[in-house]
Amino acid sequence: MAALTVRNLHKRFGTTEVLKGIDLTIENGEFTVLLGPSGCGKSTLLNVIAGLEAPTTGTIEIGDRVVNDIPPKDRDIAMVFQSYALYPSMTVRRNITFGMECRGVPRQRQDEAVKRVASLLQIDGLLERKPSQLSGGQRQRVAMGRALVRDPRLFLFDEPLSNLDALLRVDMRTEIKQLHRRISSTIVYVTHDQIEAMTMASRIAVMDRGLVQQFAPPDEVYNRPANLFVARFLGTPPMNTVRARLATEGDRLLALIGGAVRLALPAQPAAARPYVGREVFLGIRPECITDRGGDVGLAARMEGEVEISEPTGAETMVLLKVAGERMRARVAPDARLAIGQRSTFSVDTRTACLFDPETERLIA
Amino acid sequence: MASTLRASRWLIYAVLIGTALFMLMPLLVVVLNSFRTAVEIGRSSVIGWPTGFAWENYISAWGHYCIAQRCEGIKPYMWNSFALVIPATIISTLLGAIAGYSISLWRFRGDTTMYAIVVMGVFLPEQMKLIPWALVLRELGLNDTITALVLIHTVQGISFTTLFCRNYYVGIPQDLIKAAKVDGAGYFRIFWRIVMPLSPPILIVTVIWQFTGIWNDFLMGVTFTAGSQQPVTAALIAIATTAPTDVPQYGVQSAAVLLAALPTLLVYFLGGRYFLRGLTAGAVK
Amino acid sequence: MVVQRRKLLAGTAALAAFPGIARSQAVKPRVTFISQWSSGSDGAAITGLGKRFEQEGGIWQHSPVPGFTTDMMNKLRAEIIAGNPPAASQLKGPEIAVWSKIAPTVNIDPLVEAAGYEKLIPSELIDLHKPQGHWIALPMQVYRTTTLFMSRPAMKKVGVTKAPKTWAEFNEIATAMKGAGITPVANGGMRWDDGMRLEIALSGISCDAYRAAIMNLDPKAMKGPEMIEALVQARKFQKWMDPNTAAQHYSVHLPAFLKGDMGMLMMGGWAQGVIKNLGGNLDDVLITSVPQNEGKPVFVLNADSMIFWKRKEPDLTAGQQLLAKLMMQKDVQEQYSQTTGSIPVRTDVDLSGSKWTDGQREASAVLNESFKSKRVLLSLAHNMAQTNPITAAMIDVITEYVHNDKVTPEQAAAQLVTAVDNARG
Amino acid sequence: MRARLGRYLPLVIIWLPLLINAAHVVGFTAWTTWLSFTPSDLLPEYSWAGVRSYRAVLRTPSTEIAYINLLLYSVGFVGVSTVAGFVLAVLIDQRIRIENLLRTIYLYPLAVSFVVTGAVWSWLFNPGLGIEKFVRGLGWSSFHFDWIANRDYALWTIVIAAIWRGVGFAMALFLAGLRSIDPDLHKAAQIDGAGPWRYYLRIVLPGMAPVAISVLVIQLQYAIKTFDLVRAMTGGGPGISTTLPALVVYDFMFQRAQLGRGTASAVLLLLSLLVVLVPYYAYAHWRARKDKAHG
Repeated sequence: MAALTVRNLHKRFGTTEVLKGIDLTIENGEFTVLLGPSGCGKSTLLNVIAGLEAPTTGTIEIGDRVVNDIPPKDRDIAMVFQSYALYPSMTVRRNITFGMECRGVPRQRQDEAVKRVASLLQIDGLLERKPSQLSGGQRQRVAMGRALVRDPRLFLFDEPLSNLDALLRVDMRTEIKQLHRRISSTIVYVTHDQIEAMTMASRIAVMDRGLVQQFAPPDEVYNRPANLFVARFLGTPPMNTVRARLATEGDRLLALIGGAVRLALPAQPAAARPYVGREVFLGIRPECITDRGGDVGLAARMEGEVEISEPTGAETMVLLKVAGERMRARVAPDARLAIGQRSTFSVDTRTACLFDPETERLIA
Repeated sequence: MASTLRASRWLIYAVLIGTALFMLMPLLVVVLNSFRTAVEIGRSSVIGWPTGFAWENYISAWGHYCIAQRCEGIKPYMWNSFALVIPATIISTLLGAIAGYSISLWRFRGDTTMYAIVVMGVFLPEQMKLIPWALVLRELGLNDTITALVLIHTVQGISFTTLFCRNYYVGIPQDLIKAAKVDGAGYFRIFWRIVMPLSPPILIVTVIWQFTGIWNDFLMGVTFTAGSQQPVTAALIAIATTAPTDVPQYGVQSAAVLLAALPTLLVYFLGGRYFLRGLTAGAVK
Repeated sequence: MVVQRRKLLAGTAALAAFPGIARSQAVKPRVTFISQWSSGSDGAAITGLGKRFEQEGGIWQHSPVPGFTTDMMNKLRAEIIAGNPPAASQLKGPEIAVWSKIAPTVNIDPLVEAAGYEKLIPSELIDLHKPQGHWIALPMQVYRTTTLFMSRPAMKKVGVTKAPKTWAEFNEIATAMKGAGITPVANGGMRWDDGMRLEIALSGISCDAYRAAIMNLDPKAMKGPEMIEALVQARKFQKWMDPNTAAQHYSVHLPAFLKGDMGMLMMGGWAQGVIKNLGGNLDDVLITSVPQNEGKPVFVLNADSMIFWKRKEPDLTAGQQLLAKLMMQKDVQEQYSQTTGSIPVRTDVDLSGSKWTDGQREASAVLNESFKSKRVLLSLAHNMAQTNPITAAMIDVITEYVHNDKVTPEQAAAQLVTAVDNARG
Repeated sequence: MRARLGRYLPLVIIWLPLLINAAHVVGFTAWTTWLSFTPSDLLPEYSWAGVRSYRAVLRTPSTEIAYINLLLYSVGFVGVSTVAGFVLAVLIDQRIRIENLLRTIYLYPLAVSFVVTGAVWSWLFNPGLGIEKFVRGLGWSSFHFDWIANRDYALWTIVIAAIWRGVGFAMALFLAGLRSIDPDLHKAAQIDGAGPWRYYLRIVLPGMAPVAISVLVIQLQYAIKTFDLVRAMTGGGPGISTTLPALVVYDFMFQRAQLGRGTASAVLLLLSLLVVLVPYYAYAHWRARKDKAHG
């Protein structure tokens, strides 16, 4: 049984349409991340799922019931907010029990629940404090605690980690992931942080301009982006997408960039055949372009001029100019590449993607 | 460098204290006069050090001075004012808080129009409303009662309290309200448990504002109450007005003014610290 | 309460003489009364009237309204709108006629007739109180606004022994006082004071001109030579007054006046009461009529009145009858006027007793004489001559003229005409 | 069904007081406007009289004086109290030791009724009773301060009293505005070498625009409604030199008992309020949209 089903959902604010027909089916126990740039509608979608906004058209089902007309409190959900939204006038304990208080849960059950959640999140010592006396990380835990204590069918997270500093964010990420594994709950998690999405999600819904662009497991989203948007959005730095001409050389498929560079592509998928002789977008991840020749199995070569070199320690990012197109490459930190230097790079084309220039969809 | 710094520091203090003295002047005059006799004031000026402490001005103003043929001073009128100010302040503040909360945090169809109309009420001149109120009170059968004044000040006060509370509540993060909704809290529970505990700064401002405004109202008080029911401003005016056939009583008048102003001054002195904080939140939006 | 029972019986017995009241024997007469509040002698006089009413067995429920006359009228209007008018309220002059149109009043003709009252009071006053041919209101007391108070110490300084008979003489004395370092005119600078000084000047120049210009609003008279002369005289007053007196009450100057630093005060008879309240000695003051160029006395009259509003309650109607009857009684009027320094409405009161002052006797004599020679005029500044809209419009012009030297007398006279036109419009 | 009830119950509860209030605003305003076209005098009368009352009001000299006075009074009172309020706020913001005391002193006039303060100021300005007499008593016998008795200056005494009452309020709003400025701005300005003058004029003042506009609007509507103060201080005198529109309304409505004209002048007063409010609402609307566009 699906935990959450969203069908043909539209949401309009006045004349602007924020959600333009969303369809999602999320299975029980799944950790779904809604990922997208700001303004893509991901937070609105979450609010509609929570019942904080009413959809213009379309249905939302949680479990097996349509919840369109059910107020948030009766949807069997819990939510964690970006600002944590801890009630400033209440202690941590009260913050956590407020929902139960609203539902009239007996005191004793409330206390037990608090104890359970507090030890789970290691906030036992903070229960009598006010939110203003907590650090950012502690507030985050309390906000989680408030959600956990409900033991809902569906958890909704609205960019919960974006107010934390980098170190803490990594820790919390791990914790949330562990938590998910332990309580095996269903989670819908909104973020604009790709690392969070990649590390935590069982499936990512990449959103842009009110539509789900791709809904798939992280590796698929990463390796087989459904369209140019996803390709250019995901990854730091994202996939290189350059205009190329498809040609055949025997049974081999070639991509020609600016006439000068010829890259051999691994196989010749049926889908690519109609595009032979036409211009397409060729997508290559930066890590597939290296300065070491030979040691990659199926490697094509190309010559490029180094424009910028950015060592980060573990690796060095290089901006190349290849036949008039700019491409990024991820090279070994010991590669000594001077600015302006022309050099030959090898390209692993096994994971290269082709996109239709008009529909921008993935061809192969 | 250090010396110019010190000089400018002195200058700042001089300006601030100079202004403070200007601000205090009327109060000082009233305080001093309240200890002087009418004869004394007539001989010199209203500005002057009392030659002796004429406490009788206070005793007279509080309990003996004849106002409207009742020689009980302003005391009974003070109680009338309290009986009117306290309910009117509380009710109008509460209703304004609820209205401001709804307008700012719930949104509903027509809320901006409604809000604009309500705020217009802040700007209506009082004189304009006198006769309409008389007609309304007739329909309600409330003429000559303190209830009538409570009603008038509550209805009129909602304009102001709604304005300030809305402006303040707009600053409350929407996420808090969402969180509470997910937690299962309804309209009133969110108001009482989440919004109210955040409200003291603005409530202090509205309470101070309403309290002083209603306490100092004269026009409505005199017109819609009678005799022993009148608020203290009516008594003050009675002491202060000089008909062609009367003699001004500066000393008693000063004492009465001070006594009648004590509640509002106290409210200001006690609440002043918070007043500043809430004021901008309420007024600037 | 117990004490008053016997008096109650006496009171109702007296009332039984009147038809229509006999039925109300069972109820205790009660009156609800709205007046402007006054801390001075006027207030005391009303209290005295109330005490008398209670002695006669009535219940006296008085709501004095603090503030200005307008505040009292707002109160009265609110009560009328609410359908709950007081049994009686203070109201004066032509406003009695105006207000009697907005709510039913009580016809007290039988009582007035029984008292033979109409023969005893000036006809100007009668008309004001029976606007539609019936008595609905009664005057409480009469003041003369044309009273001259002269400071005896100041007179001594300039060697004057007698009061001026004409404005020329007045101006002479004033000039002499000015020369001696005395402020000649001790009046205040409030609106009504400004207006009163013009009415004093005009009535002192020509009785007929006053009647034509102020009471009948004849445009020709309003621009006539007498009016111009009066305006010139009014500006002279202003020059002789304390230059700082604007918007001030005349009583501020009374101490200086009594000392002789100020010379002459043109004020209603009520100033006597105020001087007494201030602890002043009336022997220091010469009280007489203001100058009259025609050589014949004239009396500019200001009267406080009470109007009776229709009520159904038997106790209130009984109270109204009792109050009306009391107000016409000689002894009640005597007591009232002795308290305030005014003169009784009835012209048949003997003022020779020791409780009366020379000033009151003089004023009363002038009233009697003016009554006979038809030289009683109604005060403009005290809302006796015209309704409030017209009075206010005229005083606007006068007060501006008095304080603004740029306005010439001719311009002011012309402005008066347009103001009246506009106010009626 | 229950869900719907839950959603609409709050609406009912908040609408009720708001509706009553809105009805009083709209109803009273409409009623006043209607009466201004009737021949009402002592009591309302509901027959049509056209613009007769307006013509009469506009022909009355006190109307013209009142509006000229209002202009001078508004400029004087609002201008000075806003500027002085800002200066005081800046000075108080210099880490002054007795800040709390000063703030309370500047604010207390708000607590006292205009009727009372008007009376006290009229004593003080009264040459025979107040400052002039006092200074002369000190030995400076030629000292002159008789503005209140002089028809050309009397209005300014009212301006002074109004400033006395309003400056603390302006100061409070500005001070709170100053306190909400990011302290880093001050550091940045110091590093840029901006002195205190430049800092306040170039950086703080532009940031205070919303506060300044609130102050201006609040003070202006106070100015337009000013009534008690004048009534208690000068009664509109000397002559009618200090009358203001609200006094004219009161005068017609109650003193002269000409409701038609009184309501007509009240409508004029409301229109003059709109002159202030409409630009303000437009500005607020514009700012809200700008904020939304940026958020």
